[in-house]
Amino acid sequence: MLLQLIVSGLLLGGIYALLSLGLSLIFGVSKFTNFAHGDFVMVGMYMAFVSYGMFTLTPYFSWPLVMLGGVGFALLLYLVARSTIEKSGLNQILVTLGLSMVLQNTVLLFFKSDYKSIPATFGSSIKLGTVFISTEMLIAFVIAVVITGGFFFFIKYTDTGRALRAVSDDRAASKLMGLPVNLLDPIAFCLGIVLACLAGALLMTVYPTTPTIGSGYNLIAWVTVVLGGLGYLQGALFSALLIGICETVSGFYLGADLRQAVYYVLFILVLVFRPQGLFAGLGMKKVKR
Amino acid sequence: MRSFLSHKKSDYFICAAVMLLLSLGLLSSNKYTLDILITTVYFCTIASAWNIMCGYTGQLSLGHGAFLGLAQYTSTLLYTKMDISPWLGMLAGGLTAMLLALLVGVLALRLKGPFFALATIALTTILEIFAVKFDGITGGSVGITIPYNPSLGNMIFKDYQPTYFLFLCLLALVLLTTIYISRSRLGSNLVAIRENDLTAASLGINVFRNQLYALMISSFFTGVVGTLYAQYVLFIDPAGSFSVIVSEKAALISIIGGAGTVFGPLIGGILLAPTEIFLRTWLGSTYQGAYLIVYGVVLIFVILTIPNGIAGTVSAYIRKCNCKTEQASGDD
Amino acid sequence: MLSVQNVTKRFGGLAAVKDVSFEVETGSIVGLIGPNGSGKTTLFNVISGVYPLTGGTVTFDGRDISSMESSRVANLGLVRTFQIVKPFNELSVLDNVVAGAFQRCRNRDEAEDKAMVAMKMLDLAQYKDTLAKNLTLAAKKRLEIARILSTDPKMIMLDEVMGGLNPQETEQLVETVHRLHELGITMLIIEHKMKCIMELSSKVIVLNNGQLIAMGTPQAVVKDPEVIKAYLGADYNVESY
Amino acid sequence: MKKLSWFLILMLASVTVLSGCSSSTPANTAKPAEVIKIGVIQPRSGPLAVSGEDSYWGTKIAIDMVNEAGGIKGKKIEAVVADVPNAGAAQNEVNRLIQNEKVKVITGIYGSAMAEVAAGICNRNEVLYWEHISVTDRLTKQGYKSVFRMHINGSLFGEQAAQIAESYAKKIGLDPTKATVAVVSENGDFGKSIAAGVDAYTKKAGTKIVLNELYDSKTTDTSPIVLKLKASNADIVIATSYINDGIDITKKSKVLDYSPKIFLGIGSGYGLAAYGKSLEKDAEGMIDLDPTSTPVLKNLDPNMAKAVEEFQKRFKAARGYDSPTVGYLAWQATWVLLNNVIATAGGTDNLAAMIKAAKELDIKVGSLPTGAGVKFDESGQNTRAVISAMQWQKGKLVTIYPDYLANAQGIMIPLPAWNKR
Repeated sequence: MLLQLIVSGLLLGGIYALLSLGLSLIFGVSKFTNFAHGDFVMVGMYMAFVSYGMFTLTPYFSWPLVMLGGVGFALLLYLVARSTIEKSGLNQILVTLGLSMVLQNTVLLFFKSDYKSIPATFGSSIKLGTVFISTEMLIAFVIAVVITGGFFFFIKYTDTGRALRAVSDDRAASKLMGLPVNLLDPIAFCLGIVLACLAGALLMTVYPTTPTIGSGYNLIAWVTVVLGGLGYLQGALFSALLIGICETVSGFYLGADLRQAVYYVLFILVLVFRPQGLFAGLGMKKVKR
Repeated sequence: MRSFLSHKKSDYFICAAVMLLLSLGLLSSNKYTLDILITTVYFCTIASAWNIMCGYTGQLSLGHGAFLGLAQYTSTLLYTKMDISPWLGMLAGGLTAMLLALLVGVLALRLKGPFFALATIALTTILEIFAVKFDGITGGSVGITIPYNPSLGNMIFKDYQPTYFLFLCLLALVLLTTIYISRSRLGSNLVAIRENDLTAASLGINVFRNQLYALMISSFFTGVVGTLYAQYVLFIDPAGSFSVIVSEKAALISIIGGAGTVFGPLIGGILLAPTEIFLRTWLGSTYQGAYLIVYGVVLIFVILTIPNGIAGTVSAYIRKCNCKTEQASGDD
Repeated sequence: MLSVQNVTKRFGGLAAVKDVSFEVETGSIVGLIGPNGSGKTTLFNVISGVYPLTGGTVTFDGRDISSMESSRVANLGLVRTFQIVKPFNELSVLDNVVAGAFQRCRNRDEAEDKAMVAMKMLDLAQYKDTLAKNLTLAAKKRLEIARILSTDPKMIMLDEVMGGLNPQETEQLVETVHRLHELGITMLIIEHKMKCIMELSSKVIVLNNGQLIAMGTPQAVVKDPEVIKAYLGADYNVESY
Repeated sequence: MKKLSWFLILMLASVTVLSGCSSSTPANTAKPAEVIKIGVIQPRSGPLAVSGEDSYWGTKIAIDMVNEAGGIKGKKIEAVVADVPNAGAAQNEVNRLIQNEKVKVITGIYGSAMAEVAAGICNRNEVLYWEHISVTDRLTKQGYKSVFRMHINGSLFGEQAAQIAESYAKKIGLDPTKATVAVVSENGDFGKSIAAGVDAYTKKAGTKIVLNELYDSKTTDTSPIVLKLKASNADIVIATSYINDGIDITKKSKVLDYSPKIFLGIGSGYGLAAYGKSLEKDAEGMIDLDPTSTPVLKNLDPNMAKAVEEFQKRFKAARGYDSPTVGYLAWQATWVLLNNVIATAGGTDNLAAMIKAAKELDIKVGSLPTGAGVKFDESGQNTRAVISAMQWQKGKLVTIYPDYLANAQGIMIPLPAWNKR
């Protein structure tokens, strides 16, 4: 049973990783606090839904459209929030809270509040020993892993990626070194939001969506980022998996109505007693701020 | 500029004038009008209480719902289970909220910016989950209906005027406290902390302790006004009491009105609370959620263009005028 | 008044201040010089409690303040300015100074009076209602001093208050420091402008690479070969006026 | 500061004027006795808006139909609609409807918090409150005089659900006293009141409950719940869910290869069109307990059948899909309210007459599209509200229980393993 729980949790965590990586990147590079991150996941879900409705494209095929839309929304966020970058973090929170309200309710206006879902493409599962693995979740997980891998490759081995890491490491110094920080900000925003939207598209294969679904994902993303250590991209990855497992295991052993409480308590404890994150100092290379 | 530090006694005059004007509402007996006024004053009060902590020290709390809810549950349970008058329950509610604030403060006040905000959101959610879980005490997600037994001792009234009067008294109390704090050492310290905590500490200001005081005062008033509201609506449930939305609204109102000013939350509340009701009535039934879009856009607009809010901008304008006349006479 | 004994501060493996000891006698003005990165500001931060120290002890006015928080250190009467000015930007000049004055008074009128005294001493009275962010750099530096002055300090530590000022402004500020000294305030001053240090201080301490390399009268110190080597070894940046 | 104070005073004055205006205008426009005003409250924004909107259309279509048939005694019905997404809004809007719009009857609402607040205010102001969806027991247990609920309450719902479970258990040869039952419910008031009802009934019947689990309906991944069900190895599962979690529980059941002998879903989680749409053939054979949303028209009185048919057409035109249960509940409640209560009382002006008309209602079970009848008990609870078992068959919901409502035979009882479906 435990093994089953861990496997289910890992699969879930894989998708969480996508949303938290994006958040972590934006926070690292632009020092921008995005409280509307979950709403971009929601937007991603709706984009996947619309592509299915209009062209019967499942999210496995509509991702280019979702990415394109994600870039659009990233630029919208960037335009709205640009003037608050490098300024008061408080204003960033408030602006994104405002944006979150606008996004949620605009979607509500156009799509109404019904649950939107698309039919499962496979809907079956694979049995490995005593463990069942959902095909949908597995595919989503594999895609998430591939995207995450691609993302890390990009961050590590391309010039833009290196520049992003440098800015994340020390923004002021990077500016002095002549890095085009003003150009890197929108790039980080685009990457981050596109990741969130893709996560949304993948989630769409598994869960239905409503306009208000983003708030939950927003908190999960933040919890993950904080547990992983701010700006530690690998940390975000590990803690996403951890949160996934924590959700299923505590849901089973403690009661399904308490599992959110479990990781929120964990979150507060980590914030207060180990603000550097759970994995800091475990030989992890930091892409820290 | 944020004119939180008021030096003038005129604040008391403005406060009195506002209260007098608001109390004109007591002449009405239309429950809808009174409900709008009550809702307005309720949000003014919550926003003012929120402002004491967040407007002053710049720590964004999105967890005032936790204080509000805890106080509401305290007073309601005392009343429905042990038959203790809400008048005492109100105080008890305020005090439990304050105790929670003490705990939260000790744990979370060293956090800054988004992390304090996140921790407070998480706290609110945890409390909501517990309120649902321990249904033996709290009645669970179904909530608690407060039986309608109008009497002064029960703080339940047939008409809305007495309730409105109580709300007005509370608002006045919070405003006076704010004015008092703004002239006191605490206020000066808090604003210094908001501007730069390192410098503040170097002057001898204990950052942590001052913020803790502010949080406790703020949560006390939040709790008290919450219990009064519970006695007005006669119903509480976890989703409504431990709501992040309430905190967000308090923040929104304060910031649009002018966070860190005495009258900002008041202006914000008077503008936004009735607007929300009217927008919901006009747009709500035809365009779902349209009023929230308006809200969001206004919030973004205010933050980007007049981050000091209405009161902050107006008083900066006044200051500018005064400065001009001064500069005309003086050198430099 | 202030006694620093074997103070060491490490950041990770790097020692920013190594085994530094000195005394500041009551009523004196002591200069603290050294090339950039020699650990002067770190030493200030350690003494004033911004950073916890790694080793050694600091005593002020007979009390051990080694592990005290900066606000308590300030409450004991030891306050400091910052190298990069940190005024409360959105507050008026008066409110800035009142924030300091309030540490010693209970009510606002009293605090304002106290603040006005400090502001007059530093020529800030006419900017009373100006927002701190709108002041010139020179006025901001004076504001920093006025603010700490209004806390009734026994000793103040000034971190490059003359830096970036023109000669005339510098001269005025030196004047002011003299006046403060006459009020009986002990001082520890970091300064790059050698002329000011020579003029003001009775004793000079020289740091290099976090270590104390020379201590003595200003005249003796500038002739010290160790000191000259240190300054020449680094960029020669002792401003000569 | 002086300017600031003027500014404040000006603003205040304008607000006073504004609220004054809003309270005075309706008084001018209200044309007495020409229309009958009815307050309609539903959550049309916020998290409950999905079903709130469906309910709203149910009510609206009923009112439209009555109006087109000439209204009541020649007077048209005017619906005064209010969006009530939370308890605070309920306080505000119900007061507006009563004070400014002068309505004497209010009907609603999906969401128990709002129902409780609304019912309290209506009762205090001597306004008839006609509840058609909310199931919390407490609503009719406060001694309210003018509050009626057409829909079943939570504990009766649970009881009937347990009864249905029992009858199916018998059908497949399980001894009710030996069969094991697992109850999982969303932890909102809906799930909790039903869980309590199931619990009470099974205790009486001697059935053993081996798992009684609550969960948060906002939960994204339900695999721990399904694993718990699997571990409990119960014969019968009664699950109360909203849509997201309902769909996911079914999906995860398939993924984890879990099929109990009998699975009874309760609530929108298993009955909404979205359920069938997103599960497609996996929905086949799943049972939803709710008042039926597939009425058998030939069993109804011909006039009623015609009206229901008309309603179905209009609802589909308005919303784009067949009416879910809440739509029928709202429609029939409003239909009865207008045709049987207000019409009998001769309008809405006399509360006592309306209460009397309501209390005297005696409509037999099976007369309304969901199979309900109407007979209120002392507290104002309809004792003839019934639930039925519906099953997904070939992508559509059909009613399989009770027999007088059934339009199809139950299939796949007991549930076969997933690979044999």
